[in-house]
Amino acid sequence: MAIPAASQLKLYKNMLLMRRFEEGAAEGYADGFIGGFMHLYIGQEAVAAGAISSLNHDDYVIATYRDHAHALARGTPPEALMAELYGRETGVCKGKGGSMHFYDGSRYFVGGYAIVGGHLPIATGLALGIQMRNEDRVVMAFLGDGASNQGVFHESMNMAKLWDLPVVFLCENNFYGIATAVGTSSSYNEIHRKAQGYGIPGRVVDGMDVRAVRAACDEAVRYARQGSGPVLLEARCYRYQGHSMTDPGKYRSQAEADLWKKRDPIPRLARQLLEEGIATQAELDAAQVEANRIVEAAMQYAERSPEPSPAALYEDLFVENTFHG
Amino acid sequence: MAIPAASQLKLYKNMLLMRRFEEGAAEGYADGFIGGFMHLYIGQEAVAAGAISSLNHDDYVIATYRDHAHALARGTPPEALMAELYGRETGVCKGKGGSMHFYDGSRYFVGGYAIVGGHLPIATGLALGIQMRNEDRVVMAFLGDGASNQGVFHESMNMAKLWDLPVVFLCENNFYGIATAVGTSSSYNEIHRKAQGYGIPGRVVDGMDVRAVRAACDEAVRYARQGSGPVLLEARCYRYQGHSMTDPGKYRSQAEADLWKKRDPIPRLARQLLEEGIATQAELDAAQVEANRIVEAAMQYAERSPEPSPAALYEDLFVENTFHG
Amino acid sequence: MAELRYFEAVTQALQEEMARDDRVFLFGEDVGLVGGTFRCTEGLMAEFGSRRVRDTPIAEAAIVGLAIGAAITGMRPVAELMTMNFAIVAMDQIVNHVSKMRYMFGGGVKLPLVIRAPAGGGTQKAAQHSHCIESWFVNTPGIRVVIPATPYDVKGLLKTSIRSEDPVLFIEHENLYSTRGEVPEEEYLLPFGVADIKRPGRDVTVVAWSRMLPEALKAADMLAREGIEVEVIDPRTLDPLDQDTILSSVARTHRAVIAEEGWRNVGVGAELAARIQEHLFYDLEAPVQRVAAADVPTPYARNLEKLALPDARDIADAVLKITL
Amino acid sequence: MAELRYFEAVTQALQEEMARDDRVFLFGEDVGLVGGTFRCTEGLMAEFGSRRVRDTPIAEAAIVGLAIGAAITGMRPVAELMTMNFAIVAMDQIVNHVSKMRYMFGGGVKLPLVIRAPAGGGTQKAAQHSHCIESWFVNTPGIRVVIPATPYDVKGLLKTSIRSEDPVLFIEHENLYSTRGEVPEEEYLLPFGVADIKRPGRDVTVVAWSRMLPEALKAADMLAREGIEVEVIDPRTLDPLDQDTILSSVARTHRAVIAEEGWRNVGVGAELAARIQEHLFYDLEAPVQRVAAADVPTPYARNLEKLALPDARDIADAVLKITL
Ligand SMILES: Cc1ncc(C[n+]2csc(CCOP(=O)(O)OP(=O)(O)O)c2C)c(N)n1
Ligand SMILES: Cc1ncc(C[n+]2csc(CCOP(=O)(O)OP(=O)(O)O)c2C)c(N)n1
Ligand SMILES: [Mg+2]
Ligand SMILES: [Mg+2]
Repeated sequence: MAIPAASQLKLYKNMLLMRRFEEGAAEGYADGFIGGFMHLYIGQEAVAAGAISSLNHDDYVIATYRDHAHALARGTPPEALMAELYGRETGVCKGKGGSMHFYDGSRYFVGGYAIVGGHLPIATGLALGIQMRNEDRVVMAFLGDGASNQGVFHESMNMAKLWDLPVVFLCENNFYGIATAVGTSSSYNEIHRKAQGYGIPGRVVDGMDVRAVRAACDEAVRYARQGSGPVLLEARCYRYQGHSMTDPGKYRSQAEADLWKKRDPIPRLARQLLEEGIATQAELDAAQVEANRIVEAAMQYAERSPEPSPAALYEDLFVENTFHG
Repeated sequence: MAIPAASQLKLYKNMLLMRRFEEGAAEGYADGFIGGFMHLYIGQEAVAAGAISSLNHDDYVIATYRDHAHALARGTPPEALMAELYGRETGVCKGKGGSMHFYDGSRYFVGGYAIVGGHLPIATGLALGIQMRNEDRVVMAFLGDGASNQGVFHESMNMAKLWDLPVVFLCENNFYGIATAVGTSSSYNEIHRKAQGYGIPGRVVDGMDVRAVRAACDEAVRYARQGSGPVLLEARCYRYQGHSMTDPGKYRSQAEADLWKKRDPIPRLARQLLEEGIATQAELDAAQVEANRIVEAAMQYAERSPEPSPAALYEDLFVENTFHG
Repeated sequence: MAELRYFEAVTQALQEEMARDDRVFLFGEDVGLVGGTFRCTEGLMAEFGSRRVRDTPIAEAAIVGLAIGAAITGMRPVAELMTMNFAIVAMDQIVNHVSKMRYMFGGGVKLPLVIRAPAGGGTQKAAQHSHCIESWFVNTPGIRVVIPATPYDVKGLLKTSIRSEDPVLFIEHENLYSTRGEVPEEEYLLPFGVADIKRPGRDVTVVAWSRMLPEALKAADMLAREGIEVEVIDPRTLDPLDQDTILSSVARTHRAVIAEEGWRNVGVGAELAARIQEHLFYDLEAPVQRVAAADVPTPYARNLEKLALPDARDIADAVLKITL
Repeated sequence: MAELRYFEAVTQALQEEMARDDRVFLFGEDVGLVGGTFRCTEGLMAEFGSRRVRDTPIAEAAIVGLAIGAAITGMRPVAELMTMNFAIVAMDQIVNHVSKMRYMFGGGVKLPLVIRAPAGGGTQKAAQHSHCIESWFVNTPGIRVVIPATPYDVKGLLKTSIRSEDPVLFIEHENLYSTRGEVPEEEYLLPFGVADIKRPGRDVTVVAWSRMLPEALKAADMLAREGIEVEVIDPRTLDPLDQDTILSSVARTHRAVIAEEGWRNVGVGAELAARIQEHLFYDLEAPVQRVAAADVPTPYARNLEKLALPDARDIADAVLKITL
């Protein structure tokens, strides 16, 4: 099933926004507006953009700490995300979450989580809830290659298949968990083949090609949505930056990085769009200008926004505080 | 490789001792000498007897709470085990462990553990220690079908293969985790095929046939010992009693139980030994008399043994108590 | 009033709430087909079907995660951990996820879920199967800790827990399941954060919960014979804690003993002792006493286990120490 | 004396013990190739090879289990948990296995292993990455809890931990790694269970550990200007706890403040307050004060995090409350 032209341009804009957003965030970090842990997604944009474009607006998306792009793909306003990074009251989590804990329930983006693998049982529970409510929804759960070695991944795969829950586990295999190469951490480099032990279909896809990701996810989502059970997808990709802002990333060779950068998903899609006459160079240029403008505005918005009030410290812990003795 | 005649008779005696020991323990429980949780192994004897007979005396064995037979197979004196069940000072753990926590370091039986799956990372660590010390040893780790769904099983399989550690994971698939049938808990009933996701060889064996178990374990142990890495064995078997002393076991049909009892490993081996002229009926009868005598003596020994002294309450917590402030 | 056993009070609360609200559903190891290891879910699968009463694999971390995810979709999950000992396997889900999500997401999510788990030792289940670790969860902000001791309190508090918009860790006790008590025929709910004075008295305040409540009441009987009138308070919920009822009792009696089954070192008793001396420094006639388990893993042998765990005699001794 | 940074003191201790005893080996996430997230294992893989300094998968439960198994075979494993937050994932291995095995096996096994993990917040790492949960492990009998605050203490105590026949949870602090302090050139070991009086004083005793030690010393400086002489005690090991040094200080000063970075509710401070009032009821001139984190998950926003976590100002305020 071909991807409609408008959708393809949207994918392009989406990836541009992701990249520009994170370039902006990196500046904000360098300027001291952003603190704590921040993990950039630059290089992997095709995965979040392609995968989330396969979903309906009310399907659930759940992600790791490397969650900026996923929230953007879901349509969360960049200014509310940037304000969150800046720790402001106007952030998506009122400044309480920060980079690793974006959340936008209104768009069924149910969070970024910082315990490697910890969100996978939650993904399974979302899918169970969907099944029990007889809803026409699926869950898309992102995880890293490193996360596939955590026990809860195994528990989640087992339960998801046992009950044929509508969840797509999308492993973003960027070949490293911090500095640890996938071959150093996983007995089986072919992560999608870990699905075999559960009777789940496992597929691999080029995570540097947004159209390939989209196609693979369309199929996986359809499978899950029709009640056939979970799917494990492995998208092979690469993060250009260090693991987090303090990581120089010396464990990877320049040659390796260069190879991957040649396959950068953004210019790649640009070439395709031009070649196939889906977009003009002017349109693509305008998209870049627009992305720059949006991020610039988001940063200004964030900077202008107030810090949380001190009273916020004790807010949002429980719904029902009246009980407190 | 055929099993020597003497070994076969020994296997027979071993299984008889296991069964009689647990019949005695059941009496001791009914009479109030034994308390807490006690899980009988009756019906599964071929697995522990066959598997452990494949090992050298200094290979490690690690087991679950259903651990009586495994300690007996290792050669731990029945009276010290019975005394442990009775909570006496002369027990293998000085009465502190009870049924679920047998331990006999001198025979490299490194314990019974009561957290389902919790011992599997320890098994992996034993194998890592062996590898680092360049020792000619293997680890045999027993687990249940239910345990194969715990996350630590997955973590252990991954690490064991990653480093090609000398460990045999022996899953005693008795088709139930308490009342939950394996099909209700595991997305893939073929437990040995869970090995696929790690690149580990997985094999299934008839756990009601001690010679088959022995043969499969001989091969698995050889493979692990020669440095080829872990193996996952699934021994299909059946426990005749309830999960623990308080479980009437109503979730299983009489017909199912009868079917399995027809394949009881003890009379089965007896028939084979007689048919093949490896033992005479008189020898087999004498073995039964001997098992009865040993267990009778063990129960008397346990009953006569003193309770731990009150001072023992604070003993055995640390090696170095001198530090205590 | 009907007399019910503690486990039957659990069943009734579950049954009524499932009948009332079809978003409520149960799952856990062996909760369905056989109705629970401690019979708490007996009959519920037959009544509500195997979708709403679901047997799970042995995978406690995932069980808790299931509850979180399902709660987000709008369900009201009640997860059973077969025993509290297995909460330790699921610690990350409980502490890093259940307890933190609402706050770290700026109030964006609510998690109306209940995790039920029976705690406790006393019947020789040995080191790995005898935990009373409520202290860790009271230490962790973001999850309610409910720990009832009587059938009446169990039923009323479990119904409230299921209707609560916030996550609740509902701690039962293995050795209370067969105890009996009066439970009204008509529906009732009990509020969180309201302690119950189980026995009034003027000489000394004993705070006790879960299996220590009957022990404290036994101790009070023993001491009454010696002319000492003990006031026994059960906080019933440790988060929220009804500090006021405890403090106003101690302000009257001037003496306090805290009794818990968990380990003494950094137990909940330490917190209560610390608070009482903070607030009532000038009212206290004697140091606050703590009665708790010996700081060793629970031994199997009957005599050692009895020495390790606190009982009525220990509570009475602690009272005597500060009243004579 | 050389001046070392805290993380360098860790490295030195590890290096010396590995050179001394070839049974000692290290493993954990990213400890090898890149020398640890906090640089604690830098250079060690190059010196000792990739067998003795091993990068592991992200699987904390198994990492702790590896240490147990390897210790049984006669090795002396030092496992690193990248941060203390991930000890929560490995809770079952630490609590149900490491801490209980020796006791439940009647002394049959010994587990000479060390689990190193940096704790703490203070740099906006938010709810899931800011834990100070030593209280749970102090509550759990069977594992030593060592929690040094200075390079000198780190080195001496880590060497002792590695040589200890018993399992040790060695808690470092993320925000102390870059702090500096004098460390002798010659070898030394520091004993467990011996608190250190970091600053003598006669007016009030402040007990503080880990990152609260420098805050307490700062508070003492501030208060000295107001004429209040604070005695600052660092217990350094919380199990075993040197209760005597603390009690004899308070017996002199008659006033005590406990400062910890963890949550207040059922923190280690509660235990210390409870013990002090138990032992020194008649010596105390004022209630024992506790300074601790607000009972909420740690918020990300800089201003809220600062409000949530205790600091020198909070300690000084608590001292003033009971000295004025
Ligand atoms: C349970 C747990 N252990 C360790 C960490 C520290 N940590 C954060 S990210 C990370 C690497 C994860 O790698 P991967 O799953 O491949 O995701 P990626 O960062 O490559 O997107 C580690 C070890 C953590 N956050 N949680
Ligand atoms: C982590 C954990 N969860 C639950 C239990 C309770 N429990 C004890 S045995 C058991 C069933 C285990 O089944 P299986 O692994 O098949 O072993 P089997 O008893 O059949 O030998 C369960 C659920 C436990 N001990 N530990
Ligand atoms: Mg990765
Ligand atoms: Mg089984």
